[in-house]
Parts: sequence; structure tokens; C-alpha cells
Amino acid sequence: MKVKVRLFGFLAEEAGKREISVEAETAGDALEAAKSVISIPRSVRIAVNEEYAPSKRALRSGDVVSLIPPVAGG
Amino acid sequence: MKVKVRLFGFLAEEAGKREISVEAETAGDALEAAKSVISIPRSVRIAVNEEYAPSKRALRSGDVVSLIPPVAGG
Amino acid sequence: MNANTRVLITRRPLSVEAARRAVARPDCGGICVFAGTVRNRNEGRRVSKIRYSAFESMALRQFRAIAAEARKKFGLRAVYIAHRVGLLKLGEASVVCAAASPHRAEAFAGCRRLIERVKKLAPIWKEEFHGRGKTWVNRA
Amino acid sequence: MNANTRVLITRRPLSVEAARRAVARPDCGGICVFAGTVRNRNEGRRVSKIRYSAFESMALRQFRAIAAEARKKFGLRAVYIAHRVGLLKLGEASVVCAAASPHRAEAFAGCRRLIERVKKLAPIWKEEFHGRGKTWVNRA
Repeated sequence: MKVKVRLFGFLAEEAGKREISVEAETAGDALEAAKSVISIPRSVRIAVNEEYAPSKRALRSGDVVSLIPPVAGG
Repeated sequence: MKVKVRLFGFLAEEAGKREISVEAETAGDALEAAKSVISIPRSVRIAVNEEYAPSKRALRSGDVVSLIPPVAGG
Repeated sequence: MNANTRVLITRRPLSVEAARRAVARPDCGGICVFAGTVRNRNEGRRVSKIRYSAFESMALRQFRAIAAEARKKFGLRAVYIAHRVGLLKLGEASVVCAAASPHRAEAFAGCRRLIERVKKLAPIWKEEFHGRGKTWVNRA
Repeated sequence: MNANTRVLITRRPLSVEAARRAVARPDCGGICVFAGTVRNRNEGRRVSKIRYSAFESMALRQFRAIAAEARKKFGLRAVYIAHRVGLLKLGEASVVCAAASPHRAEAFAGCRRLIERVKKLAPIWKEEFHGRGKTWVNRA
């Protein structure tokens, strides 16, 4: 299934884009597929539709995956 | 020795004055002497020259005793 | 007196923004501000307004001692204590304390220490007005 | 959405006074406000300015969840969380949290909880600028 993957922080900076499209069935698949575009450290977390989600989370049509680098707000 | 005793809060209100003059050698003497003018509960603390002081504190000429009702700031 | 301690007693409204400004320091990442406000009831009784009075010179002296103790205990870089006196309406701030520290844990702990000590030590008194009269709070 | 929770992400300066106003309630005697500010150094390095960026819609969603958890855990009556994004100068506030409670212990504990959870969970990133370049803070 084709899935939109949003990039943030240094991931977006290094990829030179804020969004890519990958083939994936789970959230973890999407992260792995994004590695063809950008190096992704293990500290990066995954969100699906604006909520943190585990790698094994099955994706449904229209889901948006976001790759969340270590946060530094506050 | 003649000592000035300042009254605050309900003590001043009930005495109808903010200051009295008493004969005293210690801070505790001054509190006892003030009882001739106004009823003073045990919860009232004593200050000498703007610092809390124990009853046994010996007074020196010019010292000012203040009777401090239970505080309720904040 | 100390450039890193600001204390005051005033008849005018208090401001948390003034507190923040007073303690802001370039080396401090955390500022904690506490505002105590007049509640509409106390011990089950409806309150319409309150009046604070203070032995001002002694209270300011206490504030400075409280500030020095908290600065030392928590390594605070700057401290602010302000108390209002006179008549206050519901919702108005009666006291504002602030503490600045390089790290937030100390800012919180220091600010808490300030308000606890102010409540315990400062020679300040409070009259609560109800429908039909008033009472001195904490009158033993 | 809840009338007792206000959350925002903005490019404009934050205000502790706005935070206080947002959480003031007639039944609350204590308001605790925390402001996190840009320090002039971090990990031994001199900082000239910083830039925050956020995944805004997700961050706001996190703020609301954080607020709800703290309100429940500490019985808070009102909560405020604001984070700034864009370029910030030294001394400016990057985050302001506030909690109001009838009693001050809960106001302090609740406000502390807010900032800890915001730092841990909110999808917000920080670039620090030094003399010669910049780094992404917490980049693993």
C-alpha cells in the first residue's frame, strides 16, 4: 500500500524534503522504506495520524506516518 | 525601663490603638504588661526591633517590642 | 540588599510578568512563579473581599531573609517576593513569588520554599469579609 | 476541547500574564506558572539564538492529552500550555505552563508535571546557533 511519510527536524533538513511516499503495510515498514531516502537513527519514533504508534501498527488506507526525531521542546 | 509596645492585627483593633508604653526588662515582661490593656492569646509572638525574639530576651534602652498575632499572609 | 533579590509590599495590583522580569537571567533556563489569589470561599464560608495588613518594615526584612535562605538552599540565581496590602477583590493576587535557576527542578522547589516561608513567617494579617461581618484569619 | 484547558503554539512572544489570566478561577487559591527561557549556554557551548520547530497539530494534540492527565492526577481546575516556535533570542521564553488549584501543593506539582511531559512527549525540535554553525539539540 502506498503511504505518505512526513519528515521533521533534522530528517527533513537532511532529506531536503518534508514528505516522501513509500510502500508499507505497517508503521515499521514505512520507517524501513524511508531509509532508502535518508539515514534514520534508532532514536527516531513513529507516529501514525498524529499519535505515537508502535512499529507493528498495521496501516490503513489514508494513514499518514510521521517520523519523529528525538524531541527537544520546553 | 519604659518600653514601647506596638500592636498589630486584631490586637490593635481591639485595643483601639497601635502602640502602648509599658515597664519591662524582658520581651516577656512587655507582653505580660500589655495584658493590662488588651487580652493576648498564647499564639501571639514577640518581636524586638523587627526580629522574632524569645520571651527571655533582655531589653535595652530604645528597643521596640512588637506583638505579632498569628500571621495569615500568602 | 542584593541585586538578585527583589522584595516589595504594595497597595497596587501584583503582576506575574513583573515577577518574571525581575528574576530573568541569561544563565537561567527555568523560572517558576507562584501567585496566591483571593478565593470566593474559605472554610465553607462565602467571602466577598479581604483586607491584608502588614508590619511592613519587619515583613520586608523577613522577605529578604527568606530569599537569602532559598537562594542558598537551592542555588537560585534570582528571587522575587511581593505581597499586596489593603482591600482585595476576589480573584486578585495577594502574593507573588518567583525563583530563577539554571535548572527547572530548583526553580520549582525554590519557589515553593518561598511561599511556604512567607506564609509561616511574614508579619501579615488577613481580614475576611462575609455578608454580615468580618473575621481575622488564623485568630487563635 | 475543554474550557479549563488552553493550549497554543505561536511565533509570537509568550506571556506569563496571559497564562495566569487563562487559569485564574474564583475557587482557586494557587496558580503556578513555569517559564522556560533560552539560556546563553548549553553543554558548555555559547548559544547566540535558537530556533524551535514543531509538528504543530500533533503537538497540540499532545498538549491536550498532557493537560487532561495532569488535571485528573492533581485535581487541577485549569491548565495552560504554550510553546513558541521560530527564532528566539536569548532570555526569551520558549515555553510557558500554568496550573491552577484550590491548594498550592497541587498547583506546583501539576505545573511541574506539565513541563516534564511537554519536554518528553511534544514533537518539537530545537536548533542551537553558535558562532560558526548550528546543531539539532538531542539529535541522537
